[in-house]
Amino acid sequence: MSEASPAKAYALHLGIIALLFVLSFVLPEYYHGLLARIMVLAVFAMGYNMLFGYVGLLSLGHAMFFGAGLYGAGLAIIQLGWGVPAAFIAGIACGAVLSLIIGLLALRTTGVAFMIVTMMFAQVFYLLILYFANWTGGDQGQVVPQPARVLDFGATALDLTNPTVRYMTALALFSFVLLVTLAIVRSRYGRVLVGIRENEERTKMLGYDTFSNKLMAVVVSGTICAASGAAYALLFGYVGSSFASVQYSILPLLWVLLGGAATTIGPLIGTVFMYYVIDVTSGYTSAYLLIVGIALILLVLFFPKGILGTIRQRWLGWLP
Amino acid sequence: MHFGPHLLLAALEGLVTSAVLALTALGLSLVFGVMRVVNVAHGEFFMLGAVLAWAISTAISGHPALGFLAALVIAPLIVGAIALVAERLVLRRLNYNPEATIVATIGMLYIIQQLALSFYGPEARPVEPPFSYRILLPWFGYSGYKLSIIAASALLLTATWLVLTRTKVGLIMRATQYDSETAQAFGIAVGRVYGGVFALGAMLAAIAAVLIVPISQAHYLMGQDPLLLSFIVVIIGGLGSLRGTVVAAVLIGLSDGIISMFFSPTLAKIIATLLVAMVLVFRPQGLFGTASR
Amino acid sequence: MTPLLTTKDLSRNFGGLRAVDTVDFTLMPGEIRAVIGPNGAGKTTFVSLVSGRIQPSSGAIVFDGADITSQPAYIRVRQGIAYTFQITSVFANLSAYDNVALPVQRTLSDGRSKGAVRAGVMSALERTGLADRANMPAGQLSYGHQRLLEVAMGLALKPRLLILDEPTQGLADSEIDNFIALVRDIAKGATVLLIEHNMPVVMQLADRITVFNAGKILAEGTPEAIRENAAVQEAYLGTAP
Amino acid sequence: MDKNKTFNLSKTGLTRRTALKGLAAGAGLAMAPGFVRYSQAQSSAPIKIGFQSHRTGIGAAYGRWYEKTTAAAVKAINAAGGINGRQVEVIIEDDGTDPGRGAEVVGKFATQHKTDIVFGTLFSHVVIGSAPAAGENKMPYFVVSEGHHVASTKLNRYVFQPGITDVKSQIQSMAPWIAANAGKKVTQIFPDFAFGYDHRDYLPPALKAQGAEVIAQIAIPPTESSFTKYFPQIPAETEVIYHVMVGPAVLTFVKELGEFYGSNRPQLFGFMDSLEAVDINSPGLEFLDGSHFWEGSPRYAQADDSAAQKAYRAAVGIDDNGAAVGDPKDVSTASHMFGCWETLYVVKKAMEDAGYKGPEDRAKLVEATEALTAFAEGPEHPQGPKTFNGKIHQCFGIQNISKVEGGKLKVVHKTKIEDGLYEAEGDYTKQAL
Repeated sequence: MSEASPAKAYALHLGIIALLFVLSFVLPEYYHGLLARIMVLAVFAMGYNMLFGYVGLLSLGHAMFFGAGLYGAGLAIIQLGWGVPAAFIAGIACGAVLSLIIGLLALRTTGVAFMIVTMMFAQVFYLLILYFANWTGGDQGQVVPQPARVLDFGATALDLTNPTVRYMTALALFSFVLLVTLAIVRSRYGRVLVGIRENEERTKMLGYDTFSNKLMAVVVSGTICAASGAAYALLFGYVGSSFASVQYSILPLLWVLLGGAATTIGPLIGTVFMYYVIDVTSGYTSAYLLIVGIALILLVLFFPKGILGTIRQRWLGWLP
Repeated sequence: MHFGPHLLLAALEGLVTSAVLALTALGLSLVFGVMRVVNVAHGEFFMLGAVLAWAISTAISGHPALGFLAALVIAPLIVGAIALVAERLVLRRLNYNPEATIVATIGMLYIIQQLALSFYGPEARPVEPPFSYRILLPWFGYSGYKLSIIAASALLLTATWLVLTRTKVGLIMRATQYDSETAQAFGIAVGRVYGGVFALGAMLAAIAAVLIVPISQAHYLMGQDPLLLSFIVVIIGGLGSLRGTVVAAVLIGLSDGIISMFFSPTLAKIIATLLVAMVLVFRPQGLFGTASR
Repeated sequence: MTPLLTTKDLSRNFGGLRAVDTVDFTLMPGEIRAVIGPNGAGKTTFVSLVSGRIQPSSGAIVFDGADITSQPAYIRVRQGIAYTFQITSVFANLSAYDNVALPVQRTLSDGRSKGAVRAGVMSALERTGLADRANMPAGQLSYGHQRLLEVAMGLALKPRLLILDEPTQGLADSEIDNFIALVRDIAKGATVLLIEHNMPVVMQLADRITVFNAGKILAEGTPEAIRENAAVQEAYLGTAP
Repeated sequence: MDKNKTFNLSKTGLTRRTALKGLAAGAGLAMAPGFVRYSQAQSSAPIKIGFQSHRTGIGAAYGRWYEKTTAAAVKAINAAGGINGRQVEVIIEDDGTDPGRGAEVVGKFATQHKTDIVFGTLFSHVVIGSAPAAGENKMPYFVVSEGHHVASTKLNRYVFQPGITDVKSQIQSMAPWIAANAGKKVTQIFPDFAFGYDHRDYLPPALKAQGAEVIAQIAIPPTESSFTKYFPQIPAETEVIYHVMVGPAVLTFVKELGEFYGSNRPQLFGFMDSLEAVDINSPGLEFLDGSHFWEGSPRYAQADDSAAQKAYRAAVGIDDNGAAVGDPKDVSTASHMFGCWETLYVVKKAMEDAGYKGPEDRAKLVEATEALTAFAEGPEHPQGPKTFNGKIHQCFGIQNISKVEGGKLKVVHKTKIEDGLYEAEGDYTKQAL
């Protein structure tokens, strides 16, 4: 947050983007596909981190924002026959509107009540998906047809089901959100958010309308999560209610805490780490959740601020 | 069926739900109120209680009541011991930091769930009720055992209330809840209180599970719904308010059943959830609690 | 000259206790006004009402000719009422720089350039003597420095009315001298409302003194007049002359 | 089997291959003793079948029995010389009964394990969630789910269900018997999600065609763990309660229905999905005595069982009561798991028809499967004869209606294949490969 070393921070972030770009050409096929998925979900985690890490608001309902993007984009194609760009924008718009409404209501509460209220709104969202099953496909979900998942530019067409195109699209979204996050965090607005997290009363007494600022953060966070959901629907071709279930509200929290809350790169690291642990351990035993559980506890015992948070605390204080 | 009997049935069902919910939520509320720990694994202690009840009652032959009573005593003790160990090994080392304990209890959730799957299996298994008396009403039949759950829960809640308000243990717990630093200064071993509270919270969940398992079956994924509902009850009822917890549990148990008389069930759940959420939004301190700190 | 701040019949109840009781108060621009009184007299409640941290039970507050009674705190801050907390309330995990940057960036009208923030922050830090500690986390500053940081944050708001709630509490004598100079400096550009227990500080700084007792204004006047006031001596100093 | 990802029963029983996860599957293969020689000679390398299994999550009770049946079928196939002279190797990945993970697992099979096909998924949402990944990877995906999703032609050309009849057909074929034997006024109770909607949508027209009617439909939310409060919605004039509940709460459902009605109850007709892996003699289920159930393949051994059925039961290891041999408490999912056995034999047949050599022949395998039309009853299809519609990738077989009698299920009626046929809703063969 300090004014020092902006160049270092930008260099690091561009370096990570460059690394991910290069990885596209060297990774074995399976990890290539997996990383595309991880980047999309890391965007979800970054959106979550915006609110949880920087404003200190712990939501247990972010699955609804991811779901809003997922269904907004997916149903625009399946039910309305829209094209990919319009569907993507529809998904993001759904997330923005939903997060504005939820923000207006839920921000009247704080602390644990905020957790519970967001969880309950997400539950309502989930049940609505089931209730309107004729439209949404309910719990079984629906496939976004493969022929519809093509970005048509007239002369050339980008097939989102092609692994390379998919990877690069995911990378583009990830890079955009990463840089936007970095810019927000380093901006004056980012400083206000941190002020609210650290001491809301004091921030108010410095002349800030903390409610509006928090509302803005909820909308930014919800919109980023919706972008992730919309991209998921378009890139992976499935919309289903399990992505709006409470499990998908807990996952981004977990990824962010693992990687390091209030770090820009932590969400990516946490998501990669969690995926890697599950992927590797599930190869050895069907009881991999046991190992995941133990890993979580060890991590929180020995890296209480998450992987990157602990690194920042001990070694690299300039990390954004 | 006519409206009156239908309402009666919905109310009875709601009360059974409330009875179990009140016990489970009380456990969560104690842990949350005294330790400020959001115990995400609370539902898994509930599940463990049910699974152990199955194991104990199948191990004991003879009249089903024998196995059930044994389960009612032994299962909560085992669950309490497990919770105590978890508290000593993990939560205490985290200094009860709110965020760290959330991750840690999510970890516990995974561990307990996976162990249950590995050693107990994925099947839903029934436990025989200690007695099966069917009460015949003019309009429908009703399980006598279910009514006894309401009574047992009321008894246990009263006992807990007496312990909390009339004994030294209760005083110590309340003092710790009110201000742990001052309590420490007055010579209360806060660490031991925390360990005890965490174990007690888990035991209450386990007792609730043993009571419900003869009508609902033990299954390794059964912990999630009680967890979510308990959270809601605790917040609606207000932190650390036993009376609030009980009233909120009854309110939520009854509303669910009664609203479902008028709407399609999923719509009823949507409406009930929205209603509770709105209560929280416009009365964030809960219905009975003082403003949360 | 119109008063900068007036309160009319201002009251605030806490349960059965009337912490501030029908207070009529007037503050002229450019003044350094000290508010004194025994503990529990309602001083902090009074300034909290003025700053908007708590809402009055009844009565009105007028700032620079406009009724601000129903305005939220952050609007009042924007209109020029700055409040420094009695209990040190800096952002402990942020650097001193960021602590001051928060108020600076809000008052900047020109907007975008980072240079403007930096200049504003460093100027406030320099005035309070904290410039060389800009990058330290505020929580690691000494207590006296944290009090100064509070003042720097208040200064950075470019207030027309700066409310200082017991600013010298816990400061060493040497620090107090610097502090008095600082407040005099501030008073060149702003009106200062000072709650203070340290009587020498009050006597040196205040143009006028308002004495609170049991939620009401007991007396008001120049330092000399207050020093001579028998009622004050009895209520506050506890002794007859 | 639990600790092993792969098994190759014909060679050394269970081959332990824990040290896998080389970056390339070939490297992993080379590390495992006993596999080295295969990497030299393509022709004798095993055919690799990726088994997408519900080992954890809500489907875990089914996953275990699906694995057992699959292991038995693979053992039998390998003992008889394998497919095209090559042994069959099964690689298992857990999908957590989650559609997101399901899609990842299909990707893993395609790009890391490089399996020839993916097989074995049960839960519909996992099938639908995984289908895009199968289509994009051009990976033939043989599911054993009984959902109507494949036949709806909403998935893609690589998804098949050749081993088990879909639920739409099952429901339709129940209607004549219900109308003729159980009653004309039917109340349906079903879960308020997609699985229940198939019953909600397909039963009323089928009953109407038989001169009966559905007089009430009661949808119960999936999260419900107690049901009594819904029972007053059952109209008093109901002659038959048609119930299909799934998930762990189903025992509660039956018990509460029993407490509600006592001995004075309407006829009951249910789908065995409710009680798969559940002992019919569990406490509280006495109430079901005399009621009827749909069964895919009978759980209990029947007096007129064919030799093929007997051999199948012995191979899978279930006793006359449909429980694991040696553990009477471990009740199987008999109504569905036969589909794994039969699907593998369909795969075998299609691979042999296609002259399948390796992943480059996957398109030929798809076409060869689509060309199949019927499967005769026999050791390969012990549940009974089936027809196969290559346009909608779905098979149609006979169904059983069984009565609960003295703590056992006795088959009282077998439907005809024609009872369950319906108009095709589309044509996969028109899609590009």
